[in-house]
Amino acid sequence: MLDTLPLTWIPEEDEALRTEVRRFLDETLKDIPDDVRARSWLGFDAAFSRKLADRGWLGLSLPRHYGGAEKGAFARYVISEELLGAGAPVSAHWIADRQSGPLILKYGTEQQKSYYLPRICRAEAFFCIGMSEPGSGSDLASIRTRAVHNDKGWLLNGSKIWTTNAPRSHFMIALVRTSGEPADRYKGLSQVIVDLTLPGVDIRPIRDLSGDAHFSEVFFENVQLSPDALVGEEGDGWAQVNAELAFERSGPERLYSSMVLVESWLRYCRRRGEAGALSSVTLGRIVSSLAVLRALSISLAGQLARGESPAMQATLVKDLGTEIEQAIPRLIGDAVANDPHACRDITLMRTLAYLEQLAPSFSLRGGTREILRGIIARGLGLR
Amino acid sequence: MLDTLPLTWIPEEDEALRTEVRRFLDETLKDIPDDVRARSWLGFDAAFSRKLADRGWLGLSLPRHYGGAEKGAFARYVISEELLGAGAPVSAHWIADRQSGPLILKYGTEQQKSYYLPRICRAEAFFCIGMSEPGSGSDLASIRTRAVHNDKGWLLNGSKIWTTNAPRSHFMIALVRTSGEPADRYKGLSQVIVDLTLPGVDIRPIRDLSGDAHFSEVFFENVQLSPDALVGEEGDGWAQVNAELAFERSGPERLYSSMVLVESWLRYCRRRGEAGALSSVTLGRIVSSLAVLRALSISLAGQLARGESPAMQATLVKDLGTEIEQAIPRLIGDAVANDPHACRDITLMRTLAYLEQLAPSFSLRGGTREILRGIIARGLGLR
Amino acid sequence: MENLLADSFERLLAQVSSPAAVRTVEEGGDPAALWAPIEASGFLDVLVPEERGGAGLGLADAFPLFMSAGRHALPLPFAHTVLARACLASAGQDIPEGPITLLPSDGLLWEAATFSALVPYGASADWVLTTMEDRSVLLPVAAATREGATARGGIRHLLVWNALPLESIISGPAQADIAAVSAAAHAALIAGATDRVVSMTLDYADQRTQFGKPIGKFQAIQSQLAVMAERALVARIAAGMACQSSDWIPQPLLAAVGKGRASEAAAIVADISHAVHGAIGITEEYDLQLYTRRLREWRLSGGAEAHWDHQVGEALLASETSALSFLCSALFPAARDC
Amino acid sequence: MENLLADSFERLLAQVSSPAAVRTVEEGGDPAALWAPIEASGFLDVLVPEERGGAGLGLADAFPLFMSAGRHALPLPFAHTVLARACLASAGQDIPEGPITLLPSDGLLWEAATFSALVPYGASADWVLTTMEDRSVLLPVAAATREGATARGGIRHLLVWNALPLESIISGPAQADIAAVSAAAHAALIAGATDRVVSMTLDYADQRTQFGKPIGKFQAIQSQLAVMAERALVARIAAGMACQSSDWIPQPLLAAVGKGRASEAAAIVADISHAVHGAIGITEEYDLQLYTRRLREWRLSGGAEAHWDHQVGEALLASETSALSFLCSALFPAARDC
Repeated sequence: MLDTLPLTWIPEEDEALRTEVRRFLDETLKDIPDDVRARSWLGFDAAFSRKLADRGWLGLSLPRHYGGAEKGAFARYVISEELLGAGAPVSAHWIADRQSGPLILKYGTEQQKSYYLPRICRAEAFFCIGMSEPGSGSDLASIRTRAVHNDKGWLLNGSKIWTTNAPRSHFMIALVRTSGEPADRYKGLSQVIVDLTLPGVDIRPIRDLSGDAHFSEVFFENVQLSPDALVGEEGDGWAQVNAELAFERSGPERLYSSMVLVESWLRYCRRRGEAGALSSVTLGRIVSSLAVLRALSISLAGQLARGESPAMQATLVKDLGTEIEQAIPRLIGDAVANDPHACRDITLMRTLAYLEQLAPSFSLRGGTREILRGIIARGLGLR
Repeated sequence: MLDTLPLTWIPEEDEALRTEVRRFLDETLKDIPDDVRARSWLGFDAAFSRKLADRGWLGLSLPRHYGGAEKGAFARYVISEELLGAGAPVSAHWIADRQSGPLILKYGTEQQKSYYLPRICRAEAFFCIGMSEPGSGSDLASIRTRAVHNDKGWLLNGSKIWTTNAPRSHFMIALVRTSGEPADRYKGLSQVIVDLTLPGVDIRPIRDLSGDAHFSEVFFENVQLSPDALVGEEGDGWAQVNAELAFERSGPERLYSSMVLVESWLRYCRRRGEAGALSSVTLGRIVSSLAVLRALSISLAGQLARGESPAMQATLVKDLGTEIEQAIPRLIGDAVANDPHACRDITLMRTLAYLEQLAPSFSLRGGTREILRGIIARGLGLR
Repeated sequence: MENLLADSFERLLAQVSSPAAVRTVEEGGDPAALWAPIEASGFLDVLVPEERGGAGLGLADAFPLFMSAGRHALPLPFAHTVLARACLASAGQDIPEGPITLLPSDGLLWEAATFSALVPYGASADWVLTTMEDRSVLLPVAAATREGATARGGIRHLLVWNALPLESIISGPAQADIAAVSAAAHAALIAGATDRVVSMTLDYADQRTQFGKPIGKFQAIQSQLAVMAERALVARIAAGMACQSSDWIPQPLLAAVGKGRASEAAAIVADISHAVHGAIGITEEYDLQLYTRRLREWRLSGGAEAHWDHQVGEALLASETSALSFLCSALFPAARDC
Repeated sequence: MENLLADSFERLLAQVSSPAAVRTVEEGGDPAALWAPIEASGFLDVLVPEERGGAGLGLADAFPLFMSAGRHALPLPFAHTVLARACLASAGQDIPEGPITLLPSDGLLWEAATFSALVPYGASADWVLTTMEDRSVLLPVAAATREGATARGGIRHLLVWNALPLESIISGPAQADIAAVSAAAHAALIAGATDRVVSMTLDYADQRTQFGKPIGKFQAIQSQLAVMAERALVARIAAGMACQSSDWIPQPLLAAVGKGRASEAAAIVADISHAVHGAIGITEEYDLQLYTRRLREWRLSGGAEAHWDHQVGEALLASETSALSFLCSALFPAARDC
């Protein structure tokens, strides 16, 4: 198990992107306070996404004739790190760029590719993902939303919940039942692209505890999809989704959710001059943990780029990543409160409070920790 | 659930015992180094136990006519705290004093009481407990050792493992099957007193990783027990054992397993003069945690003394106690190694290393953590 | 009698500090409607001596009331006001109307010609009781500018006074270590909120079905729920120790133990409750977040676990007793009749 | 080529550093029998330049060998000797026979007219390589009194020299920060031992039956095993980063990350392995304790997690870069060809 994750280096030409991206972000984001930046990949800014597209930083790995840059996986890795580390508002294009684009490239028809991919690269097509349903939670096999084949294509009925960015996205890629019954579990599930402007689609935002409305519940009532709404093979939806999950579980998204807070607190410590032993230890623990996970994540990115499927290792990294992402607000809170009346940095305090509140959600994306540990146990040969 | 644990105070007359016991221990143990004291309730010293008996400190709660002092539960609590805190070698009499004596008083016949109890009070009868069997582990219902009723009493065959102090004890109270089959689970189990000098008893010590041989495997081959070997009712063994467990799980034994190390390290920090923030925080965390658990443990002792059965709360306290007992060597190790080359206190280092090695065993006594958490979950109404 | 008192206050808060009322105040609504019935109830004077018109009870009697305030996520400084009024009464001073919050002396920073402080309940208090140079001082919040120092719904604010109104200075000596008093109050609030969060989470685990059975039947969830219940128990007892005093002033070391352990429990209980609840728990409309948000805020208020553990550790190092002896004397409340 | 090398050393240790051989040395037996085949194998000179008769490899190549030493709980300072020989060779000095251990300069205390040090492998080393006033110094263990500084079976000893033999002073400048060198070695040893402990524990969980099924089927045990595997992975990668150098000297900050994270993992992996094993795991005759005991000792040797995390935190505070930039440059090894 452990032998399969060699240290991997980001190629120099991709690494070289970093300076340029950093300069762009320093300039573009300079007026955004940390407590807003802390939203990062929940932050929606279509204009910002278009600026990235203008610079050729979306759809990097897609072929040139679809508008991409035909770069390797590490170019996107570098850009993602810089975007997330800076807390850039990336959520408009994030799913399209990271998941939907590659999915369509891999499984889509030529028609789907030439329609969607250029739009994704130009930040004109934003995507959301429809997985969970009311009552399904982690148990995706219990999906009840159904697309029935008819003479005009597919007739969609049902609903999805916890969909990020639905009201501001153009398309949803939904995992739905195209055959069989919930009792058939994972058999009979397929992925379909839903144009969210179609009649019968009703989107109701869900406010989260921080007051934002990133989530939605999306209802489908006799939504008529065209025949080419289906992505990939009918009935292969579960396998396709799982192939995506390995990417989702090990990318830089799984390390940097609390990074804006780390930076904010680091600047505060430097301004104070004398951080104290507890703060130094805490800071060292956080960045050491992140350094190791980053090395793991880069190694996995290399394996994925070579077409390997390190699903178990990706799951280990995701579980470890969630642990440190969730621990960071707790640890920094304890360190800041160690000198309970010293801090007058309202922005730091707000960033801290926001991430304390939001941190529980970090273990919702990509599977709860129980689900992940079950996968790991299987990977270890235990069931 | 939480309303049932009021703060409870140890009565003044019992608290008053503390000074006397402490003076006795200061004098008696003064030449024993910390790394030996760290064994505490694994430390065997029959002469020491007899000294305690001479002072009337064994069988404190037993009736006077059996040699006891007829004191309340808190007298024993105070003495136990002082013995464990000082790392006194109490294991010779410990089980007889804490478990076997009260058990015989509660369930025994008059004949059993007048035979065993005075001997326990005089430190002349040491007891061990036979529970686990090879292969049974936490699953006590799978017990196979069997006592068959015959015309001379009970014929015992089978074996017990992980028995503490068997070679140096006079008697074992064993949980054995007197009727039914392992498939009957807890039905048909009984407690019997086994005179360990009887023919057919074979004791093989098991060395532990620290080199001590506290554990044994005990084999019974056609051991003929007298009719009055049975304690309590035939078939009630499981219920009787569980009543004992509430005591075992919440006593001071569940807080102070690492206490000698805390004291040793505290003295080291004082000698060094400047402990450093990390050490102060660690020390405060340890004693704060212990202070709260001690309050809980005293509250439970009060409830048990009043005849209540706070089994679930006792389990919560045991699980919390194990957590801090096991955390202490880890925390102190990190704190001592923070200044990695400063410590020349060999005794402290040996005490630390001994407890690091032994700490895993703290969650073996009284049920593994998984077993305990299952009990807690049931207590919370979850199964 | 304490039970009658506690039950009666619990009933009052169940009625007035409803989730809807809490949300109103959190969103900037006028807290007066919520404060009025509390002020009218007379509970604010439980610790004020009888000769000054109060109930003359001790902190231990007020503990269950403070827990109720936590259990209902009351966004107003009830516990703080009760303690402030006791403090003012014992200094022989007049007691103003309105909610009063507490601030330790080192909480007020003089910098760039202004006084500033991060104040718990800064969002809803009318007054801040603090000490300056050994004098009790009551600062009017109305004279300060205020700015939220937490995320949405937080009640800790940064208050900045450009000048301190001289008439606010109380001419009496400081009565107690406000840091310890405030720590005891926060510990009790945390104990109350963890109690609520635990029961919400147990209910949810029983009702929510996944993979064909209630999630509370899964061993991994049960293990987490057990840890949560353990920590809630620790918070409860630790807070009870902090508030174990026959007058209104807690024993400072016990307040340190209480706030340290309750703070640690607050984070653990909040984290587990959300892990068990999943996505529903972080929605605005579900009530869990009202209590977990407060838990996190109270954890940090006036110092979290490292701060208070440090105090306890330093006290033990400075003492000349063994750790066991320290446990048995310094870290256990004096007998109940004291 | 590294794999050939590593496989060959792994086979050698599997043969000579058997549990029985480890026990013999731990119980005070002569380590010479165990050392001889290792010395004869030539592996001690993998980092010595070719012109001095060594293999001229880099630390990254030696990393799997160090892991093997950990995996087999080798009670002799193999990794330390390899590094010490590289150090002596690079200073142009003679290399003595026998096992050499490493001691950072601040490890040697001058007090009451003696030099003393807590020395890893003090039980089995012939020499201690340290630095004094910027000079490399090789101290003969035979000239010291020694006393075990751990519990039974421990190999860290307190060595006390009443006088230092002058002939031991090497006339060359110090070659590297021995604290960092030693930290990298210990991190690799921990990675090797955690690897062994994880596989023993997984095997046990598969074989041991309770309540009618293998304990590895229980969700609570699976969760623990997952955490154990995660931490072992962290130790492995962290140690690999610490040893990622083309010469024999690790990058100090990466050595700090490696030792800090490996130390944290050591305690967690050891604790979980014992929790899963239950009583059998703490018996003398079961081999698990050979590895977990070493894990605990290596964790503390030269500083555990707090010590090294502190170094990393201070370095970041002292730098002028963002945390992300620090992660991408200072906390990642230079490209493989460096």
